[in-house]
Amino acid sequence: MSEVGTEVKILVIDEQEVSAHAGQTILEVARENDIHIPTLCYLEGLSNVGACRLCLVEIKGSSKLTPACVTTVQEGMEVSTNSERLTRHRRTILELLFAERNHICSVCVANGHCELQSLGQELGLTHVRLPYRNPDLPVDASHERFTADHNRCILCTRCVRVCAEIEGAHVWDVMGRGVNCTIITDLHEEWGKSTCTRCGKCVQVCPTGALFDKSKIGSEHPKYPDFLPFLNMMREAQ
Amino acid sequence: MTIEELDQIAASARSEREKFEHEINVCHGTGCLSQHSDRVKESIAQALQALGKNAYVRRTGCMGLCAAGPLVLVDPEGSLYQHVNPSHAEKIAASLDDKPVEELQCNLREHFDQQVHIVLENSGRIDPERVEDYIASDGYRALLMALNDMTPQGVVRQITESGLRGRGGGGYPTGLKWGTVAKAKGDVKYVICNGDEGDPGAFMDRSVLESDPHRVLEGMAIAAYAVGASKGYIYVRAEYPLAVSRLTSCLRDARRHGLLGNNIGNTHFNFDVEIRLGAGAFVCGEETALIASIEGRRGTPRPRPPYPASSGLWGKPTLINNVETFANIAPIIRKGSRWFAGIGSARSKGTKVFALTGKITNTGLVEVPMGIKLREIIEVIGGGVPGGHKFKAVQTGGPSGGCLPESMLDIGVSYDALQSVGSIMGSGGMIVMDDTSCMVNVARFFMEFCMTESCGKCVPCRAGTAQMHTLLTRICTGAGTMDDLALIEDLCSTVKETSLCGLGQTAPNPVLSTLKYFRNEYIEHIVEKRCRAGVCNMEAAAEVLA
Amino acid sequence: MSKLKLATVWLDGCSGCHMSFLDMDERLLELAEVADLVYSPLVDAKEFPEEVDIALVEGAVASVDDEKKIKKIRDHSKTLVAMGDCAITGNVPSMRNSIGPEAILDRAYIENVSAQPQIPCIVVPKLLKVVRPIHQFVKVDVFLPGCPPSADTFYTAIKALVNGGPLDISALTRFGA
Amino acid sequence: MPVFTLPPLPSEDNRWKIVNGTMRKNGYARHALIEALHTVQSSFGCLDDDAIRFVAQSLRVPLSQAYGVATFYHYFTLKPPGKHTITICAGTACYIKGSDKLIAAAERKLGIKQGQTTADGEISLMIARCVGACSRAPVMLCDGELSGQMSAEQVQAQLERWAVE
Repeated sequence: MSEVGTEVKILVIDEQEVSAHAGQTILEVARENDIHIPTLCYLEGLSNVGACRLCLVEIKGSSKLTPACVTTVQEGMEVSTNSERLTRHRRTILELLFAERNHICSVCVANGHCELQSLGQELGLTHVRLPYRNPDLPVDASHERFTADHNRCILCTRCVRVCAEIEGAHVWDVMGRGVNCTIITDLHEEWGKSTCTRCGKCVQVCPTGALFDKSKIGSEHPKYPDFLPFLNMMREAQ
Repeated sequence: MTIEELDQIAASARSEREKFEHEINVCHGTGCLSQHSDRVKESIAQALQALGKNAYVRRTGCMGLCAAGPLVLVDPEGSLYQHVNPSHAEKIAASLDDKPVEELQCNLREHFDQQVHIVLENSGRIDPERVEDYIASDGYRALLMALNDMTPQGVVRQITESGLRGRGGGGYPTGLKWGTVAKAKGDVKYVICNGDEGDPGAFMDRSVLESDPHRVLEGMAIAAYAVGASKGYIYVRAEYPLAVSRLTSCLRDARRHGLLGNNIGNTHFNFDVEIRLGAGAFVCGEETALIASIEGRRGTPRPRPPYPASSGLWGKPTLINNVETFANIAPIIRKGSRWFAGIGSARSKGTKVFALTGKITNTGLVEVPMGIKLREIIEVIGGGVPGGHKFKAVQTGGPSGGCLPESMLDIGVSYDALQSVGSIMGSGGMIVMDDTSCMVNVARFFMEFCMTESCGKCVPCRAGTAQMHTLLTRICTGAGTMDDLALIEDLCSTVKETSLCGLGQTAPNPVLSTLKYFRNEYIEHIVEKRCRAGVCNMEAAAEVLA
Repeated sequence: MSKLKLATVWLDGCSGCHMSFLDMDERLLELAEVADLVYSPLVDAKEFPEEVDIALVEGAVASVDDEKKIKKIRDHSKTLVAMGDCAITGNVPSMRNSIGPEAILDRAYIENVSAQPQIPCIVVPKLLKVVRPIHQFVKVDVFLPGCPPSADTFYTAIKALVNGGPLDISALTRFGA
Repeated sequence: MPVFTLPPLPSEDNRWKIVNGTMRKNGYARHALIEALHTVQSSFGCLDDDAIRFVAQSLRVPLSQAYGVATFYHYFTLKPPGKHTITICAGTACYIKGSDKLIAAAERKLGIKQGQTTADGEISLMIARCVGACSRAPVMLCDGELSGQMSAEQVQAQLERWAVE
């Protein structure tokens, strides 16, 4: 969440004039005005890492693309959230994600509730041109309530952030580098033997079927990450 | 320490020297040390003693012409000896007061004549670990001048007017950066020296840190005074143990002489420096990743803004410059911004140090004025391609740079010119390739580097570099198609435009530049299944398809 | 006007897409008015015809035989439609990719077999090292994702193909649908 | 509130005192993590779970974060190195001068891949991403000592010297 000031800024998003408070991000203002910008690593209530690059937008006067989730609004800014160029890049990024690990929608518990899958449909992705990488990845079912299937992880680090920032346990983190990055619990130990508090927040914020509840079967696993702003609000109130 | 005291140290160091009729400088740079120049020094010292010669033997930093090492320079005669081994010691000792040793003489006038040494002015001339040597070469004078006679704003102005641009690769105007940090609000500020020279094929920073470490510390201290910082970090690769040990000893000496620490130069200015070791991550050359690493975290970059100048190390305003940039500071303060701006080209001032390597006769370190033609560096200073082979390309800027063909050799070396032809200045690696190099394979080599060095945070760089590497490997093994080539070009565009940091944004450059200048080699691999350099094994396709 | 020649092909898949195709039910009659089914697991033709207007291909390319077939189909078809996730992504058949064919064959024909365990090698085509979608081998004109694509998807898509009208596939279906 | 106490040293081994010294010098601040890991590696040769746990707990760094750092930096190794280590540089200058042939020769001679250690624990074969001695390319480091302008034959000869020791 960004620190919101009282000063009011006027800017243009997709040819629509909108007002915003100083300190708000482009993404926040766009959402307030029902302008849709695709995101994956962003989640309201968590810190922003700007890692998935799907929320890149064009700003008039700059040839560079700008991540909407971490860019604060400026007076008179002219933002374009949709263009042929943006769609092309967003599709390629989704292709990269689909090809990176083993995403088999038909057998996934999140089928129909998956943010990666929905974005693929939303952006008109009907196939992946890139060669699939087919990495050999483990499934950690050691936890009594949850499973981590690394084949479906997109390394958005929402689980890492929710565990560190909201639950305060910091059980999850990322190990390795580049394509070999993996989310881990503690010293790369089994989830079931880790210092996990069993709160389940990581499962709720996971955008795909990488972290899931063992009690869910078939493709009956909707996720409910909307508790985060509420938690933050209640904490501030105390 | 006052200027007078500094003068005294310099004077006594000089009079100490004058007791000797000769000085024999033995290069102790990494290249020469790997050929046991330390033993050469010992043997010469013994030989001198045996012959009763009145000469001072000094270990120095890098003399530059590594190809001819171990190097020995005899002053005041100015005789430079090459390929010296301990058995030559007696001859060299005996030659003093007589004719130089003919068979050892290195007569590469054209190699040295075209160079202008600012950053390397002391390299190979002083003992890097003797602060007295540095002081005798006007060392720390600039710092005391700045502290006593200039305001911080004045220092910033002088650096701005000199036209100095960051030598780490980006070429951001140094004075502008300093001004931003100086103006940033905050009572605690930091100065960081980026010595994480991860660019393969580059060793300028290593050489400067090993040959003249005090110069870098002085530059940092001046910067700290200018921006209002009292604490500095120097981030050095753990792979450079010699640089680390020399820096450690120099830090101790500088503190002992009151040139670091509290009340430097009897003023109210306090500044001290700590060394932080890198741990093998190219991405830590990116400033926000470097900061994360100093903070003890994974070296992953974060989106900018906020820039380190306003929110850097531990959220405080932080100035980050590269080793070579800091090494330029003291001479600019001493000799003035006009002098510096008089060297170089219109928008790139001063000199640039290049690590000249690959298929070139005179491998080593060279410092040339900006604007010099690539051809001059390669053919005159570098002595051209050896072994009767034909020049094919020169690579500048490392994994972020590009490969330039023969037809581009007449451009002048400057930030803008190199960028306009699809490469970059980079930190100063300059690798020459001849007809035995396959340009597709070279592109694949760099992509492999970027893939393994990608931090993994943002999707396009993490997965995009891996995909490009797969596709390039297909082409290098005879399994590539024209569709693959189109995909590579598509990925180049996305990775370049959407990656979070400089590593990803520039990772496609070696592919784009080889596609621009050597596209026919790609086509040959795909259509004719032929590698003209004979590097690629075109029958390996089956393995890769798996 | 003569009728369009339609073919359906079954590579490495579960035939679910064909089932879903048949789920068009009475709408199949509508299709039959404009097209003849000239080759399909559902009809008797043994050889892929010289010229086909629309070929719907189910399944991924998993064996040398699949590879040969898809190349032939491409050569003899005006419009090639990748039908369902196996043809488009590799889907379930591709789940063996990180394991490799040897280990899979071992498990199926040696480890879990009590009587005469042996890996079949006569008549059975050799498996490729990895299962790949068909567009990794040949040019595909239309992609209809889904596991399987619904009968409605088939109906809308084929109608558009036959009539040459606009076709917004993402409005109809998605991976795993 | 429980007061934070430092964990006990993992064993009697005096090297833990050196590690602890590095952390104490840095006031047990979290940012000393990489410095502490450097000390562990220079004292013990590698970072094992016990060491990472000890350092993490001493500095109050989450375990997963410490592990993430230890695996991010390629200079750190989690596996104990062999008695001898041969490191072949695969930087650009060395690559242009044929370091791939040196690597292949070493792999052939030792029967292992880069990054591995021979089964008898004698020799580790490592690849460096440029050691900054490009003017002497191709270069190798044998137990840290640098030699330049190497040939495949010289690499094999060095390995043979170690073998007969």
